[in-house]
Amino acid sequence: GTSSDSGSSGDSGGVDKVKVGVIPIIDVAPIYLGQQKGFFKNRNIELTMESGQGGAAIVPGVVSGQFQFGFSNFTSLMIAQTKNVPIKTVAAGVASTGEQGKDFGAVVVTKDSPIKTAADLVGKKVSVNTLKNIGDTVTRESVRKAGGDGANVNFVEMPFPNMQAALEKGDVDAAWVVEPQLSTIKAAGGREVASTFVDAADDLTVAAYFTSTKLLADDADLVKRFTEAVNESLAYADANPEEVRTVLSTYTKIDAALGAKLVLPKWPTQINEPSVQTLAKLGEGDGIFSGTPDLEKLLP
Amino acid sequence: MLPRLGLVDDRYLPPTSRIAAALADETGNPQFWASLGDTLVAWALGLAIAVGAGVLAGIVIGSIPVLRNLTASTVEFLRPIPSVALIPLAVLLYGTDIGSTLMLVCYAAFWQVFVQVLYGVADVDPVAYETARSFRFSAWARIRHVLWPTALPYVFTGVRLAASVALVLAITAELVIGAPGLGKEIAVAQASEAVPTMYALIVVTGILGVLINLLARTGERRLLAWHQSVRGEVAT
Amino acid sequence: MKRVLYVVALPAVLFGAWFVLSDNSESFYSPPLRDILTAFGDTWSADRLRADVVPSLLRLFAGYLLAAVIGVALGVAIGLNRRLRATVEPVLEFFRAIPPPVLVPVIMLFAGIGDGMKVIVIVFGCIWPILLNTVEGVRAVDSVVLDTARAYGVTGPARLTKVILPSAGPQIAAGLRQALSIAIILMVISEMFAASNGLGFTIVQFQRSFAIPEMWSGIILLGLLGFVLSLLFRLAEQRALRWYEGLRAAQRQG
Amino acid sequence: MLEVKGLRKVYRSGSREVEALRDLTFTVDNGDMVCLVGPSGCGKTTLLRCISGLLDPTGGDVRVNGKAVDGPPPGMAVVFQEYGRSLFPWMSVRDNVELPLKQKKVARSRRRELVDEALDAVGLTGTESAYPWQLSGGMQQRVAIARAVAYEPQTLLMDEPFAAVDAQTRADLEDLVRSLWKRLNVTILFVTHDIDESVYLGQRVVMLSSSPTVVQDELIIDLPAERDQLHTRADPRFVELRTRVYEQIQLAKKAAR
Amino acid sequence: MLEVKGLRKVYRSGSREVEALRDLTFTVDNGDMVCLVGPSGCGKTTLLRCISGLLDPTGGDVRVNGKAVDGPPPGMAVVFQEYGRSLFPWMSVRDNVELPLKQKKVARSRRRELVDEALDAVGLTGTESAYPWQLSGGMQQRVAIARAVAYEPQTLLMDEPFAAVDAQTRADLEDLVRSLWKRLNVTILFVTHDIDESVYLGQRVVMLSSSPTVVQDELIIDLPAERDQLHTRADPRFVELRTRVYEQIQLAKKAAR
Ligand SMILES: Nc1ncnc2c1ncn2[C@@H]1O[C@H](COP(=O)(O)OP(=O)(O)OP(=O)(O)O)[C@@H](O)[C@H]1O
Ligand SMILES: Nc1ncnc2c1ncn2[C@@H]1O[C@H](COP(=O)(O)OP(=O)(O)OP(=O)(O)O)[C@@H](O)[C@H]1O
Ligand SMILES: [Mg+2]
Ligand SMILES: [Mg+2]
Repeated sequence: GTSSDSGSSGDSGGVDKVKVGVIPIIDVAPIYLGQQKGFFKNRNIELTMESGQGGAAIVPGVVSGQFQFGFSNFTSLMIAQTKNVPIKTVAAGVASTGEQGKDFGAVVVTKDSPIKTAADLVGKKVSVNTLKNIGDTVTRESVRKAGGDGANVNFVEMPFPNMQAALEKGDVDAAWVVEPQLSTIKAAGGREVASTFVDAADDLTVAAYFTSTKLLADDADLVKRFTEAVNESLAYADANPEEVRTVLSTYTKIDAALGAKLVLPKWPTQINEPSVQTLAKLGEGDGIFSGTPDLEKLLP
Repeated sequence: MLPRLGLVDDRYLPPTSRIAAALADETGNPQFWASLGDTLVAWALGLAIAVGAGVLAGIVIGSIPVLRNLTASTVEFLRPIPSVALIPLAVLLYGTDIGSTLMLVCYAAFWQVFVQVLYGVADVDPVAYETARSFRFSAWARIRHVLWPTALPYVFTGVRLAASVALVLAITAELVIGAPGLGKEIAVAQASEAVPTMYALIVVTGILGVLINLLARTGERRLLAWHQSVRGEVAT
Repeated sequence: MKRVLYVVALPAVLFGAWFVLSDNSESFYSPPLRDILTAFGDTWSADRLRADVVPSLLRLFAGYLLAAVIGVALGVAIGLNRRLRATVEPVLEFFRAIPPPVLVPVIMLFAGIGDGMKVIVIVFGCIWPILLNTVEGVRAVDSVVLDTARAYGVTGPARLTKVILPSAGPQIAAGLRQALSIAIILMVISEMFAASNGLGFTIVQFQRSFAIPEMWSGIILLGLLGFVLSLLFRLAEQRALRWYEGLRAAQRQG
Repeated sequence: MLEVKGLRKVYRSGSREVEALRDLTFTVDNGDMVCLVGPSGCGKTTLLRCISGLLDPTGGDVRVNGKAVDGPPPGMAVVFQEYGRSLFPWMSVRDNVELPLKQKKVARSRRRELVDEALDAVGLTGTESAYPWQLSGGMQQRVAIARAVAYEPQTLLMDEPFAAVDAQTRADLEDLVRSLWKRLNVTILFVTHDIDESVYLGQRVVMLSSSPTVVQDELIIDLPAERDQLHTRADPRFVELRTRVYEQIQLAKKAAR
Repeated sequence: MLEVKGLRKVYRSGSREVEALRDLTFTVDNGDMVCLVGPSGCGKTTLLRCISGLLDPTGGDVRVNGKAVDGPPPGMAVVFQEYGRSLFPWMSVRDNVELPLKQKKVARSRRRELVDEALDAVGLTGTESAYPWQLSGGMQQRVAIARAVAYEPQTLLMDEPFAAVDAQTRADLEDLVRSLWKRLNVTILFVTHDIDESVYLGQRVVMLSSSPTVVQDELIIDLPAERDQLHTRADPRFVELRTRVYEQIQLAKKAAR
């Protein structure tokens, strides 16, 4: 086998079995949609999705060859890269909409909170899903852009689903959330104070699909076919938001009413390199990386 | 006991009726049954392995003082290492299939049984043990007829502890790693803001626990009719 | 001397084997022990210990002690009363089967995100072995012993402290001991949520940032912590159960 | 006054059913010393446990000073046949003897005195700090006796209390019980399987039949109140009485066969 | 042949140190029946446990048929003083008696026979399926005896085996032991605190002093081999011998005081 004992290759009838580690959230809707539409089958790829909680769980799977591909946000990928984890991105994952107030991730506060702008977050408690990751970086940048001291924000870690309660109980002053929680909170009267992905960089590419350098060396053709299929899926998803909303119900438990209101992200097929560079610089400035991420090595 | 959950009602802690409705919904969902099956398989398999290994190791190590002394420090070192901290290792070895869940379940449940058996073996009545020795029981017979019955109540406690720890770990592993099973469903529900569904699934795990305990208690009443703790309840 | 040898012999061998076997390890996730040990020295400076290990330990102790008190008290009540046992047991089993990580969000609703929440998580997880063992231990008190106590009017608190608890002591100790390591595990789990310091938090942070040798060093530290705590526990146990150890040892040593 | 009326006890467990006591009626006046003899397994221990309120009878009545027994009556001490298991292994000999006194709220200094006296009386001075399981069988039994003696009970139930001690100690203990009885005017019900002992000790001997158990016979021991090991046992009346008891027990056993 | 030479046993636990046996020397020939008497706590149980290889002596030698004992020798059965705890509570009476036979690999049918015989001999027919804790004290003790009897040992050690049974049963059991001894030519070492019993049963009585323990005296019982409860006990020689033993024990106790 080229990459692992349990998975890929084994050209049984020319079809490659491929496992992809994903986080079961909106961001990966295109790949599910693409699977439905047969974009992968067309390229002789039999796709199985395996879910994992965040990059920390998916990266090891990809490196060890349990998954052939994975999905992770760029900050996590860059952290891994600075530790010389042998991975490389193969396709764009998801990107910010680029529109203030209409993005899929934001910092929110309660209706009657004294916090009006991002600058007011200075010295306050803000919840993020993972400390020292993309959440704090982009929030700090929003604060800086609004004229505050970005270094002086206190982050607390908690799972997204808990943020609304914590916010309303006053455990935290603000919450950095993504969809579907963002819509839920807003519907309950929450107020958005910063569209963090938009503030961080123009058309920020938030996440990407990646693989191990080993697979890339061993089976470049498979990687190429996978990239093509993903790109086709991304394009299709971007063009057909209604189908995206439908496919959500197949792998998440988001109910139809909520699904219809969600702000969908953008799914460009190109990784926006300058935006990733900006993200890298921001992360470095905030001391998230132990070195400078080598984007040459990470990006395709 | 379900109404108790409904006492504090909020959007985050929905009333029982909505949880029940979500539960009913889930029972109509084949995906749910598949997940339940996956979880139960991982649980049963992991538990069986852990109990087997725990009892064996407990009796061997517990009845041989030298071994007991030699391993004590290592056991204490390994025991508190959270199974959760082993997740990377598990993923590395088994990816996200049932294998990783199984490994974590075994690891966590093993200690529960093992420690109980150690204490059980230490509890053998010296007079009973000497009786067996004086009749020149073979080592095996001493274990079979004296050590084992004495340790049995402890084993039962161990198994009951292990059964729920195994369930807890099966679900946690699925939750964190994303291996197929109830835990994964909970994670998905959680991430999807499907709060009643999440609670419905949690309730299912609770009910599983109750059933498992019932099973253990029945077995105990059967096998421990002679024991002080059961004796008192059977006799006048 | 011999005892020290017993304590260190096997760990020394195992660590030695690990060191040798892992020396040429290329695997990203299982680096050579040499690197891990280097990382251990670099990582766990006095400052780090104060900032991360001390708060963890405080939460651990608080949770463990609370669990011990509640577990033994409840266990005695349940063990002594058959009817109570019949009614309460299913409820307890229900909660026992719910994984603490799933419960964390629920607990957060009541207890917020501070230390209180973490202590509750620890209590919730490690109370079970104590409770179960206490129940079983209390149920198994020798009938002649109970009769004697009754006949001599040893009732009320004295019955509890002088008869029931000592008699169930060995089994309660088994439960307390198991709970100790579970408490450590839950300390880590609780620090995975809404924490900003602590040993568990640090380890998870290392894991997420792919600082693998550091993560392993954290796991080793956890092991060491568990070992030291269990040593302390053993000392306490030996004091409290002197009669029992003597009883069993005296007739076994020959 | 101790009244046992129509006492019946059936042990039930699963399918096994044992009628340990069928119909027992007798009384013991306050300050009496009554010995109870009967074949092994006839229900003596069961009877004692019913009287001490540790076991609920299946039928019939037990009254102590006119009050129906439904739990251990105050001022009653019991020496159990299973002496080994009735001592608390987690307490030293001293603590074992002292605990009931503490429960009775006896002052510390008096407690000390009582414990020391009792241990001395049973010949166990010097073992105060040992644990019960460090003692020989006979010594354990004497600890159990010392515990009852130190308690200064109004009613004392003893279930084969001298089974594990040697002949000489046994004689000493018999005299101890008699002197205690006289000094404190205790009501004593004494189970034994030693016929000589029952005659030597008692004012009256109650003989039980073998299972299903009833009172086979009662015998007043009309020996002088002042007894001593040498002369009393040599007394022809003593020999006569013991033969009577012996015959009755023979009869009881025969009936059963 | 059973040889005990210079046997010494000191119990140490923490700061407490008890010299249970100081210096014991005696032998029991094959096929002999020797009774052991001595004051309570003098070390009889300790001695038996050393002989049966369950306890390592502090000094001296125990040999069975010329072989130093370092574990229970084959063909030896022990009846423990703590009969209650020596029965396995998780097994029925039948299983308790049968298990050692299984261990000895006795065939099933023969096992059945032996168990039934033994239980019948101790008067326990009908309780086969009961658990030990459902029996009276005396019945439990008889189960322990039945277990040893059914085992058909070459050497039999008995530690106050009749302490908990009534006089009549005791007499029956005494005769049972004697007939067993004669029939199977067993070597028996019999601990008792009943002086009459020791004289009635033994070919020889070994008297131990009280602690620190040595052999105080040995006495050959020159009564006819055919003994029965009525005549033997009435024999003037019997009375003479029992008085001898009694005096020696008195002496032993006095020396200790
Ligand atoms: N817990 C029990 N369950 C069932 N049967 C019992 C129980 N306890 C005693 N018995 C039965 O009751 C009968 C009387 O027992 P008990 O212990 O009262 O006899 P005893 O007169 O004290 O005999 P001994 O002199 O041998 O001690 C026996 O046949 C015994 O088997
Ligand atoms: N495990 C032990 N630890 C310490 N001392 C012990 C232990 N077992 C026995 N002894 C002591 O050894 C001495 C002899 O005890 P042993 O049981 O051999 O006496 P015994 O002759 O059998 O007495 P009895 O007739 O009362 O049964 C006693 O003083 C006792 O206190
Ligand atoms: Mg009795
Ligand atoms: Mg003895």
